[in-house]
Amino acid sequence: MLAYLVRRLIGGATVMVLVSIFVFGLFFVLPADPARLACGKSCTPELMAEIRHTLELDIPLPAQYFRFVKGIVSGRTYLAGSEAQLDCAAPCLGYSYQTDELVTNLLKDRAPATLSIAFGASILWLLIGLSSGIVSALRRATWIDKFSQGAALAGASLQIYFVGLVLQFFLVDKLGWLSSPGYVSPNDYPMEWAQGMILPWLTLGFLLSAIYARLTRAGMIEVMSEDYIRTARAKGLTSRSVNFKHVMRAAITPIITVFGLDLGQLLGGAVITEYVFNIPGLGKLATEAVSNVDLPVIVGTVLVAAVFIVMANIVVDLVYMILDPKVRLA
Amino acid sequence: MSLRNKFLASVGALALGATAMSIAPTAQAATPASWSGPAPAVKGAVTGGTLTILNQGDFEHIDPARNYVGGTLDFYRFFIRTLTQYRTINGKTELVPDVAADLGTTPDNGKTWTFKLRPNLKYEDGSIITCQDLKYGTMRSYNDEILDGGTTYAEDFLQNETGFKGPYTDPTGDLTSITCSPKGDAITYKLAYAVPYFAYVTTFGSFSPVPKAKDTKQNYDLRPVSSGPYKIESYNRGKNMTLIRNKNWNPKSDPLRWNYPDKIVVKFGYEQNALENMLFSDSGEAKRAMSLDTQMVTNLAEALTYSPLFKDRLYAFDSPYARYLAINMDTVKDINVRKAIQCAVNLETVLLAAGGTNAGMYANSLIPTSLKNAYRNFNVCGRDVHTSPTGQTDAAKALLAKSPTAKKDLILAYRDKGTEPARAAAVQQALIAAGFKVTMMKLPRAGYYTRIGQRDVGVVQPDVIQTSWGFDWAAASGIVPALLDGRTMSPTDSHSNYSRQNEPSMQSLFEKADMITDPVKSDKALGDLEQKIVVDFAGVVPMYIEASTFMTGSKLGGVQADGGYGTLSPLAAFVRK
Amino acid sequence: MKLIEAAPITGRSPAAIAWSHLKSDRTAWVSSFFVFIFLFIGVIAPIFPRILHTTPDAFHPETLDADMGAMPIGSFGGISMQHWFGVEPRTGRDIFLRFVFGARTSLSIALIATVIATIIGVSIGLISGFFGGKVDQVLSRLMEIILAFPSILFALAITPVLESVLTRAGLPDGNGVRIPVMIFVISTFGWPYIARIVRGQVISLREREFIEAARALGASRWHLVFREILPNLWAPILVTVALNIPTFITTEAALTFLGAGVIEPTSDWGAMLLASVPFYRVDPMYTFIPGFALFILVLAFNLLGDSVRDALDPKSSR
Amino acid sequence: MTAILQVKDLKVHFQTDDGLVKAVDGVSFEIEAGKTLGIVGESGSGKSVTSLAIMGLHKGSRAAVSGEILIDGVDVNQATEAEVNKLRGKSMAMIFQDSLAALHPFFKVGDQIAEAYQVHNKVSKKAAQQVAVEMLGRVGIPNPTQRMEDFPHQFSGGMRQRVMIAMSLSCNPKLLIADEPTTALDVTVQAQILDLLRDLQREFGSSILMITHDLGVVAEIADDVLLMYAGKAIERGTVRELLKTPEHPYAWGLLTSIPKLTGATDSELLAIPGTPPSLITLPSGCSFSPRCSYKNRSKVDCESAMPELAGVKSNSSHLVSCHLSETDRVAIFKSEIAPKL
Repeated sequence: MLAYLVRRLIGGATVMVLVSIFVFGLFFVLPADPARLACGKSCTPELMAEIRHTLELDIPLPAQYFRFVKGIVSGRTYLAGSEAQLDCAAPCLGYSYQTDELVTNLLKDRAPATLSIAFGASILWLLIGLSSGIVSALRRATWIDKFSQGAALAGASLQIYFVGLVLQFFLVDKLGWLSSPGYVSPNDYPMEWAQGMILPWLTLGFLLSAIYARLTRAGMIEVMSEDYIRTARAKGLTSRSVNFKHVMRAAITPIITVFGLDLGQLLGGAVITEYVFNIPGLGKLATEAVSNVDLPVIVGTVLVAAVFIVMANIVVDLVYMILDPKVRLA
Repeated sequence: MSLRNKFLASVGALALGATAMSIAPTAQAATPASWSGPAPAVKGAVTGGTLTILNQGDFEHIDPARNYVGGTLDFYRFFIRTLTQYRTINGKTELVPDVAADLGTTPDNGKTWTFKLRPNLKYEDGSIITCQDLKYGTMRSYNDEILDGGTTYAEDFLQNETGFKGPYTDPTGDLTSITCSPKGDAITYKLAYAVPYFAYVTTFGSFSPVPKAKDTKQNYDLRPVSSGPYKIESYNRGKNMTLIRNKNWNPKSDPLRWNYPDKIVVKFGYEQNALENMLFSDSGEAKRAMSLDTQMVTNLAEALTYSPLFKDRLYAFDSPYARYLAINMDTVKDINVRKAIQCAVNLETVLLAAGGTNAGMYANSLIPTSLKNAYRNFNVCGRDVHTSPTGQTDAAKALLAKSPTAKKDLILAYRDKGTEPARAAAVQQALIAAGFKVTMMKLPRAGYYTRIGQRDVGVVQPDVIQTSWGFDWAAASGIVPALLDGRTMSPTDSHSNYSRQNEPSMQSLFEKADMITDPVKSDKALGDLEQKIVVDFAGVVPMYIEASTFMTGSKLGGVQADGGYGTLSPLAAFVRK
Repeated sequence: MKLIEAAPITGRSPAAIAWSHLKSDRTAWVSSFFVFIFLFIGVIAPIFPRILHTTPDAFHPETLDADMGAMPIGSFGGISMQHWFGVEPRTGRDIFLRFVFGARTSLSIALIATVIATIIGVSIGLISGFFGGKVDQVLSRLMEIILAFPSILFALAITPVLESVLTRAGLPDGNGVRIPVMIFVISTFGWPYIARIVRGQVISLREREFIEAARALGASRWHLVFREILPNLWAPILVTVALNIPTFITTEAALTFLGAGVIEPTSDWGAMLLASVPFYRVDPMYTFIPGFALFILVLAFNLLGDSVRDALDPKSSR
Repeated sequence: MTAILQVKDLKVHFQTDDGLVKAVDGVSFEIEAGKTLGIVGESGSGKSVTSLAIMGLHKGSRAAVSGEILIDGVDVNQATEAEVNKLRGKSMAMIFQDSLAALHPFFKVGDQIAEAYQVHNKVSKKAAQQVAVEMLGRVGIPNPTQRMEDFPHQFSGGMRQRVMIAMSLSCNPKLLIADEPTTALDVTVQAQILDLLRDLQREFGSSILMITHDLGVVAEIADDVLLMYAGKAIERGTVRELLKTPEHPYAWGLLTSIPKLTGATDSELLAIPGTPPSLITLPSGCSFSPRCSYKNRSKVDCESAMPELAGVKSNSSHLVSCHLSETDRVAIFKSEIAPKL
């Protein structure tokens, strides 16, 4: 078990290294040379050289990558010794070209919004998805099954940037049931925070629950046809305990797996959700960074997102081991 | 967000720097009574209450040496005084002395400037504002690497034989070109070359007093010492800022500031849409709120549809932005082709794409009509664009027919921001209609102005460039030389002369213009020059002068459009009971 | 000791069974009808300008109210005989035409990407599944990495990069570059999903008797892979592809929506949605039309995909 | 002698896309206390379907079950799911063929057995666990207390089947239905399991319904045998009768196909020509006739009708359904079959 964990962690680490190399590569094939951008109009060769030096673009590529990684591990110092010396504590992802802020600070600032979305939405979509999936699996081919399957299919086919606007149009603008979406710190204004989050939660929750409803239904129906379920019935168990103990126990595992991965994806930044509802999360940060060609921030956000995904994968595998004795004891 | 894009900013300055203007205006004579405080009371104003300002992001900088953002330049006058400053009363904006007592005198036609200073002005702590503080305020702005941002005017214009690098890098050094009179009641600036409009330049933060003892370098940005009617009580970066009254500010010493609210609270971190909707729905704290950086965009159509409801809280006014197309004269050499482009462009569709008549007014010139002396109402492509803005397709085709061999496929560069793609599409359609082939060059926001200015070999240069310019001061000298003078260009960069205009005949006129002493005459000369470049050489296609539409809470009064910065100013604001 | 094995109930080929399933499946008919409709209008798009005497890119200032924020004149976003779906705010471009040509853009990008992703996915899946060992390890790790990328985000980031590379390589600016880039990005992040499934199938097939037999007969590896195994994979591949097309369509829309897509004035559903955002309150129709169309198309593809899957593998839940 | 289980004219039909499948078509039999009935037939003959019908496990499926299944005076076929649940495990328990598939992979075997006991006995989990340990011990699983904690996949096939048995016997059912309990196991283990079953049957005094296609198993354990073909019972009698003096040509085929002294082999697979008929399109008349090598000897046209299941001679216990006259059958058996036995 431990050995396995270690092996997975190493695997994840290697993936991260490769991802980082790849992303880091962006710096150098980029359309706009960052130095030229920073240099601006009054650019003279001297100034250019100076900026290249400041941004540490004047050293060989591998060395740059090494410093970049070292910065993440143990922090780094720009312009050491000079009046303008900048210390960047670990994990250092450099400074934003756009705002001169530490990328790590930007990420810290934006993370709460994304977390808020993920937090509420994930609870919502699990609840809706599982329950409707279970119901339609048990009430197979009844109208309720047909309905929830229809809803699920619709949900799976709808786009957040469409649903989001439609819901906002009706629930916020026309009916005024919800307040317009947005993010404020839950510590400062818990009420406004919740109000601002409801719409994103609903939208994301509804759309993602669709997948879970389908997954749950399919999973349960498949398990129901298993021999060991027949055995359980042969024991004389009530259909209740057959369904909720024996069937669920076997059907839940893959769902948890998918849930973990989705959550991992989401934590890296709900790009479109944040874009549609103007929520200053990691995804928004990334889109802004892209439109500003703000490389350190792009790299930072992509790396963070990747970390979340890789971590999610590892966690999921571990959970799977705990849930499935076959894997655990293999 | 910024008065102009930051890159442009420095350009504007450098451009002017490059334009050596030799002779300066005769000094202003008497000091008008209006220059002494207090500022005339605002009609119906009431004292007290809290003014709330809701912004999308935090101020980039409030350190006077670093701030170069329109809204902030306007706002920070609540606690920052500069040598000279703009005053707006009932829509009329004029330059007035602020810390200074006059608009400066020059014995040598603009190379040396001496300003009398107002006696015993005080900082928030009661200490006196000295001439040395003014000098120090300028000196510290030389430490760009630490105090980044801000204008570079001081460095561009002031002499600096000793190669002074700023007080932080060489503490012993001195900026010899600034001297204080023995009594400390006047300050003198020695310039590298004549700058007739220097009194406009001194409205910027690098000409504001900073007490050396209180200078906290980078951290001064968090807590500048106040010389204005309010002082900073608290400032949490990215979250909020609270201003309270500054007891040591004397209204009688100040011709342009008011202090009606007891308290001013600024909150940051609102999203465009959310903020717009709050102001629009006039709900909660938004009732007593305004924003320095959020125009009505999403709700514009709705606001207009029900305009009666909003009449006393909807503010529409001309911004200092001129939206225009620069035709790259390096790549589009044939005059007929350039004229054809000028004729083809359909200002109607362009303005519609920008949001219709509320987004601005058709322009035949880069100079806004408000600059009476400089503005010329000439025809473009033989028609008055104000009355017939539509494209002159046939005229364009005729012109193209004249030079059949010339290149007819153009690269149109535009920025991926706001209505710019739609406007570019409008231009593209018009050009296609006239028989051009147009490739769209969509460029990211960041570095747009660098990219479109690049002349380096091997760089694909756009033929038609969609851009804009907002003047730093209300004079043709703040527009024409920066945008059209060939001398501003470097081999690798056009700076803001995106047309790459370098016609010998025009350049000789620029040199003549440099000789002109009187600002009025200079305005006229530059106006004529611009007309020639537009009409005879078709270097640019002026499209429209942009209008801004802001909204405030229903309980705010005294809010006004500020001609100095082209933003909605809270300076005279008061809170209705 | 065994007795005689039971014979199959009927001797029809799986394909025949699947087809009979599909034919009897009403959903399949309806959904494929809709899919067809969209493809059809995409194909015949060019005739509409002739009918309506205007182009999707032509501005119609006369349809806008210049003094009202340049919103369409008339109700429902200016729907009229001339403009069946109304006109765009601020440009007056005909929404029906942009919608029709948008279908063309979105679908062709998505479909081309699907083809490429499928080819890559299937071949890599086959190779890594069949050869196993080092090859498999390397390829699986590669997939793992690609799947570890926050795809949308990374797609956004990499678009300008590729764009510049291609432009330097001499492709024309604008959509000449944008569209290849989108296709590349979408298929790059699409193929691993296909590859993984194929790989799994191959591994299970690899040890089957008939493969053993072929191996025993000394068939070459390539023969085994492409002659023996591939033909047995068409069902899962078909299902995967069927279910991938809608994903690709939405990805394309999302990328364009986020600004990494096709450039003005080319019509595209994602671009329409993006452009409509500022006006969704004042002119809801503008948002609704492309959004709803996208919904229907994706729904149709999903339904079709489900039907195909159900038809091909009867075990799947009905 | 009282019958534990009475099955009268049991029909189990499935509606499929290809038509109506008559998996079981009018089968009747009963089992007496402590006795073992073996139902023999090849796959698809309907024997497993019969067993599931008895357990009432077709409820809620697409199967249409008709006829009477009386156990403890309850007609399983008429009873509600709840009522049947009372019988399942307590009055009748079942052992399935593939024990790996039949045991829940995610639950410890101990818990699975304890659960089975707890369903019908109001006892604490602990007590149930205790019973489970005992049962595991009874079925001969070494150090049961530890094994309780193990999961099905950690057992060998034989051991797993013992677990199944332990589970099914935990409530001491009157009837134990064993559906091919030994098929998945290798020969030596088969013997052990059968011995175990016999011992336990003696100990618990329960009746066994042994479903198998393996005459060897029947010989080992059954008292009576029911031979099924294409969903119908075609011969019935005591083990002795069926193995020594079989009457039905199909039975002859089966018996002659059993190799002497040699172990299992597939070489004899074609001992009976042809393949079982499709259950949808049954041949007219005797469903075995297409494969019957003796139908030309029959005076009646075998395609005419399905022969009745009728008593052989005076003996009422031995029944067969064949058109051949008794004399013909005797003759054929003497001359052609007996030598091969």
